[in-house]
Amino acid sequence: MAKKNTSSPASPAVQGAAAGSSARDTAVGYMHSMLLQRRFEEKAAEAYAIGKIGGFCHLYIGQEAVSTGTLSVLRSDDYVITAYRDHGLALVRGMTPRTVMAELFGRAAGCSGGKGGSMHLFDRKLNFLGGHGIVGGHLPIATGVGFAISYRGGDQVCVCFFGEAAVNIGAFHEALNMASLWNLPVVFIIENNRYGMGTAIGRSTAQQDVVKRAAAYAMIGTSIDGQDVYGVHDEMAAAVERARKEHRPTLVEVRTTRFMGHSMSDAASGTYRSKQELDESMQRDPIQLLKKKMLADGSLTEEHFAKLDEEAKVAAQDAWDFADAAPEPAPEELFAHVLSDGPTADTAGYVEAGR
Amino acid sequence: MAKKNTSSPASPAVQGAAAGSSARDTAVGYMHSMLLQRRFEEKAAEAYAIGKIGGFCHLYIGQEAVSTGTLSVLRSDDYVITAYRDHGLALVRGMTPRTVMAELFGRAAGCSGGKGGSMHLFDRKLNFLGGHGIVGGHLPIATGVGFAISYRGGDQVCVCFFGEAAVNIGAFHEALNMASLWNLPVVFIIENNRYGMGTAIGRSTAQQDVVKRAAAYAMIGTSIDGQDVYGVHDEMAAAVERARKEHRPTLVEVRTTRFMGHSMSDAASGTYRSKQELDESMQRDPIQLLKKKMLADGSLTEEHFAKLDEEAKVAAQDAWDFADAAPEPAPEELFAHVLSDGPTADTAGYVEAGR
Amino acid sequence: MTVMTYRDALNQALREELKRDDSVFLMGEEVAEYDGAYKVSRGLLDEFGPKRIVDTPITELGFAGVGVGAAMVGLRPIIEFMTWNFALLALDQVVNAAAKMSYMSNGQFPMPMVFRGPNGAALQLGAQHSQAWESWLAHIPGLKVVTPGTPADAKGLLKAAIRDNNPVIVLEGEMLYNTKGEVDENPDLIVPIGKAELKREGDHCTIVTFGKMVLVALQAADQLAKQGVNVDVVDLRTVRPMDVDAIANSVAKTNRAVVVEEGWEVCGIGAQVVDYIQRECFDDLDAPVVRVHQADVPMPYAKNLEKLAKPDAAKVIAAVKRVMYLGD
Amino acid sequence: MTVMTYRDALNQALREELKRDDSVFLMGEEVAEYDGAYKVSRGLLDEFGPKRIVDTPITELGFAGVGVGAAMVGLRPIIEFMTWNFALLALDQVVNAAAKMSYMSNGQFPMPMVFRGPNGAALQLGAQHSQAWESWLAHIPGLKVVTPGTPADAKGLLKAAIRDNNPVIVLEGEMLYNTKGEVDENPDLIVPIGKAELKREGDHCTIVTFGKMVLVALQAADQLAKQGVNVDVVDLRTVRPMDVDAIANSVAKTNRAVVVEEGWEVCGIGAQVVDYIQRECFDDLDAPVVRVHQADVPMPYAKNLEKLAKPDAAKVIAAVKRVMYLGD
Ligand SMILES: Cc1ncc(C[n+]2csc(CCOP(=O)(O)OP(=O)(O)O)c2C)c(N)n1
Ligand SMILES: Cc1ncc(C[n+]2csc(CCOP(=O)(O)OP(=O)(O)O)c2C)c(N)n1
Ligand SMILES: [Mg+2]
Ligand SMILES: [Mg+2]
Repeated sequence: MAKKNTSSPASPAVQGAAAGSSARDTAVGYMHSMLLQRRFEEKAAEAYAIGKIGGFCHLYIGQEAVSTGTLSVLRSDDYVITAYRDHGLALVRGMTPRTVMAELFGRAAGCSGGKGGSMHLFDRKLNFLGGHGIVGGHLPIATGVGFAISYRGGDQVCVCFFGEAAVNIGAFHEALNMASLWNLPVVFIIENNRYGMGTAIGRSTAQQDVVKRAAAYAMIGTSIDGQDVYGVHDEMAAAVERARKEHRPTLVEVRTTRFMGHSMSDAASGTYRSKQELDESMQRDPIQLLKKKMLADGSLTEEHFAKLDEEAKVAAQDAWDFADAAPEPAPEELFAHVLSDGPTADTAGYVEAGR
Repeated sequence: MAKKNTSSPASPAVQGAAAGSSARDTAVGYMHSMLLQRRFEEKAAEAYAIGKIGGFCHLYIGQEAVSTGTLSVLRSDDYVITAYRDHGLALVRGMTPRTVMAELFGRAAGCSGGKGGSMHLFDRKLNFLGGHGIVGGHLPIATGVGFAISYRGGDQVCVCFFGEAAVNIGAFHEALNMASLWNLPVVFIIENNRYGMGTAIGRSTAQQDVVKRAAAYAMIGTSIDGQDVYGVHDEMAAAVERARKEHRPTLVEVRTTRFMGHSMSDAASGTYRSKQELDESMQRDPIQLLKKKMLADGSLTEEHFAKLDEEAKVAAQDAWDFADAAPEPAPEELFAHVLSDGPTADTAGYVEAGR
Repeated sequence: MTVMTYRDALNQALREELKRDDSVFLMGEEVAEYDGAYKVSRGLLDEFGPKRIVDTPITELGFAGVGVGAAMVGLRPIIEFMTWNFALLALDQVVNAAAKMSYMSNGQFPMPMVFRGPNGAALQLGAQHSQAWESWLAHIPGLKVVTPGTPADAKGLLKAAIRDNNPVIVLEGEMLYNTKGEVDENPDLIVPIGKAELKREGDHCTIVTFGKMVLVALQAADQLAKQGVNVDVVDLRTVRPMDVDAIANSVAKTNRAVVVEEGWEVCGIGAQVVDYIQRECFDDLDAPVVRVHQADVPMPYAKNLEKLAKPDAAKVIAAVKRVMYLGD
Repeated sequence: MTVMTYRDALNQALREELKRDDSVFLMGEEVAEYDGAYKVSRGLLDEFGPKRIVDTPITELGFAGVGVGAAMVGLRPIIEFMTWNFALLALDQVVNAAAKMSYMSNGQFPMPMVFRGPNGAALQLGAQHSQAWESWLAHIPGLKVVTPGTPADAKGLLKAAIRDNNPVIVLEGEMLYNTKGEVDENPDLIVPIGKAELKREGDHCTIVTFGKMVLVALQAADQLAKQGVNVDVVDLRTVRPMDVDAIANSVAKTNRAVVVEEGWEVCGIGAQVVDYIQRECFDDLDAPVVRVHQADVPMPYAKNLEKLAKPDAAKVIAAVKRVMYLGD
């Protein structure tokens, strides 16, 4: 368990937002953070297309203000947990683009040694608790992290991200009831991008008013615009404070849009959502919204933006180059870490090829 | 599937309540129904104490107005499903005391051939769908029955009973969301006796206001006194009507008390609830409340009550005598009905004793 | 006979049975408007409408239970799990409700229903998305479990499953959906549940397998044949109830057996096959049976590790050589 | 050494480990104020308080996940399932989270936790309350699974489980809680996970068993001894990882084996034991291994049918005679 450490910035990617920094630095930090996610994932998409990344790959593009706005509020000893759409959160929390990309490439230098993959990014030192693939499965885990904080009398907070389609599954219900009943410091964040794969929220969810859903657990529920990084920051600051000081969980709905398909295997629009709907949503690109605001208030110039963007692209390319050159896991890794006390997996029954 | 049949009474036990009967007949019918449950279960407790009934045995004593009041509203082609605390509901729905007692005794003449036991009473002809042992497990099944009704365009209703402690489990959440989303004719009935085994509701459930819980599924929620059979009848009539005509589910909380322990293996009071609390609750015995009302309005005399009570006792004793004399299932029954198309269970690997 | 993909064969089976019997319906995540996550239900919404092709919320336990309830009152649900990985959440309904309802109601409530979807690993989907559940499901009395390995078996077994009056588990393979084979278009044909098929004949050794591993075993058999080793490939097709006679007949002939499965070793299907073999063919066996299965680890993501973890033709060949006491 | 019940042995193990390490806590339904549904946690609330002995709502999936989360950040949860029947609802957390977290995080998040509770049938609890899950759990890499059959093993294995840095499944027996035996009160003693124990020695046949069936096997052994048949009773104690050497050593001596388990046949623990035996002792075996297990049916309620369904000493004796080619 990481030691309490309030002085170090929450994450390199959002360091501009650390307490005491100027409003301009904060804004630049946000921009940097969102651009890094965007350019990193564009590279990941490219790598996926040519087969350098395999399996499922769920991009976060369009939702970057949620990760940036939320994690900028956290201390380094707080905990972050999310579902499979986890690249953005991992980067904002402070994983290097290299270690994330290496994981996507399935290399030993990846944050999970190449064994986790896109959906299972982990970093113990950053209290980044994954990357989970079963819809709703990590919500009780978040409640458990809250339980442990409370058990130890700590004042950390666990923030838990999931999609709007996860609210219908039993684990959501069980996790929220316990978190409220036991007064645990957890912030449950619905990233409502209105679709769970191809299913629009109205076709899966009888009650869409988040306040009423939260009330079923005697919990406070709020709903905010997820494209405005400042709005996200402010509301999350309140929810995190409520968790840290009052030990009360909150259910926060963040209204956002994924600009891509559900994963790399489906189109962004066409079948289940119209191109028009998507185009309209993309008018509210969180990066463009922040850029406009910063240009207007003079905290950014086009040149500075171009420079930041270029930096992000360079970091993404560097991550690719690193990952591409990194070695695959050694074959013995197959049986390592099944159990924590050594290679006690049953290898006796394993028939190797060619012997 | 039973054919639609609105003319036959819902159940012999509550036939007095059939449409068109006089107010007095209705009241007498209720009394008969509740007394039968009470005396039957007292006998069952006796049989359990001397080992004629095995396993778990969860008595319904104290909650009889819920079954009587609710099922008196139903048509014979409606469906009833419940948890393990199912004796009362089975009797009110029209199973004979003999067939229920024989099931508790584990005899072939039991409603489930002796294979189900106390927790698994079934009667296809009465559309009595069990008797289920996993808390919350039958709620999605009720939603499925509602789905089938709607699929066929029928106007039946499925009523589903469960305890207040079941509201915290995932299956509750999933079942109610789908029932509301798809406009299914299901009435979800929380029999709130305030305890799930030894756990008082306040120690398990963050939100106790049923209206707020129902709102999480955009469903109507109501809360009623479960000791007053008339009140139960009237509210259930409304909920059943809403399901039948408007195809909308309802979540109804019925506030009641179990006068006994959770099952035959624990005391009624002492550890998790005080004797005083129980004694107070028992002041509101549904049978006594009805009796008082009937005596007051002249629809019952003490003599008539004594006669009804005696009838119930006789029926319970007759059930015992029948069950006690009934044969056990034949040994071949062991492998019967594992599959519906004959004894295709794998018997090859079965080592018989002494061969 | 027409050549079609495994996916289309399943689609055809669904379409024919939906047409034949209007108490049949298909329910699951993304089965309707999205045409199925793996497009198995493509076009069915258009043909049969939203009453019979039903999209659900992400609530595996819940909609499995909806299927049980609908089956209790006489419908014939086909419950699709987007993948069997997620069905783990629903197993209480499969095991405690579907598999036991007939027995505990003394036959009053048979369960004419199907639970289906892709099972086992695809490519690089990682630990939580690469599970083969056949041995868990085969463990449960009250279920039947079929594991088609070819398009013809996919069609015939799915049709048989839908017509069966019991809960039938259909384990498909994501990696099989695009594979092709001859399929009989006669809508009355089914493949009987519980019957294995000898997919290839040879005297030297028996390979017992099922599901996705049928193609792997046939590949291995081809390569072995080139080396002069001829094997029987017994495709179980159904893992519960298992066609023990088919296994025993082959082993009585070859005196040697290899069992190949996709899943994990401990208490796998292969263990049960070994038990049947030693029980039925004790005196026939010239060598211990060797099993090929996934390495005893959660599935790793990295391509190279995943390949090491999965059974493949090379491992099957090595196993056959081992039971035949041949060098490489 | 003190004579105590299996229940008290478990209680003592919990008490000692709670005292030794304050990152250990116990969570489950009715574990605190009610002293445990089967009184295994009696008195612990009074001694350790509500922070460490925690009653939960009825949410098996949820509180299993709470345990996983707490273990991820360094606590050592003991999750009690009131019975393993209900744990079926929680298996996604056990399998997809607890068992895989270490592997998919490349060792960053070990899972020092215990899932425990009574497993298998008691008396006349019917189909939904009488399940033995050992073979399902043993199937899963990333778990350890222990199945104590005596008070001493109950204490020693539970202590070992709590100290282990991996998710350990402890399968207890409701029917065992009142059984008595000698237990060492030394709080430093543990029974190592993965080691079988020869509970009785004999040359004629090996009985391999575990958990509740240990007593049944010993009973059978007693009766057989009176008839001049002397058997080894190998108590596996841990079914994953399994002590294959202990099995093989015994079978090498006796040349015959019977495997006795409480659960169902198909892909049961016995199947895996048979596989190990034929693999390790192929040339030693004088007869096919015979398995004794629950009849292949959901558990019936009726007393007479339940008795027929369950393995018992008479069936074990019949099986031993069968492998020895003896008449009755
Ligand atoms: C229990 C479970 N069921 C189904 C899936 C397949 N699945 C993966 S993501 C997804 C949609 C989830 O949508 P949402 O929660 O809104 O998150 P988003 O993808 O929009 O971020 C589905 C159905 C799964 N992973 N787990
Ligand atoms: C999933 C599950 N967990 C635990 C149990 C054990 N159990 C049986 S009844 C019960 C309490 C249920 O209380 P409630 O729902 O209020 O119903 P009541 O018994 O009061 O009628 C518990 C914990 C179970 N049967 N199923
Ligand atoms: Mg979404
Ligand atoms: Mg209750």
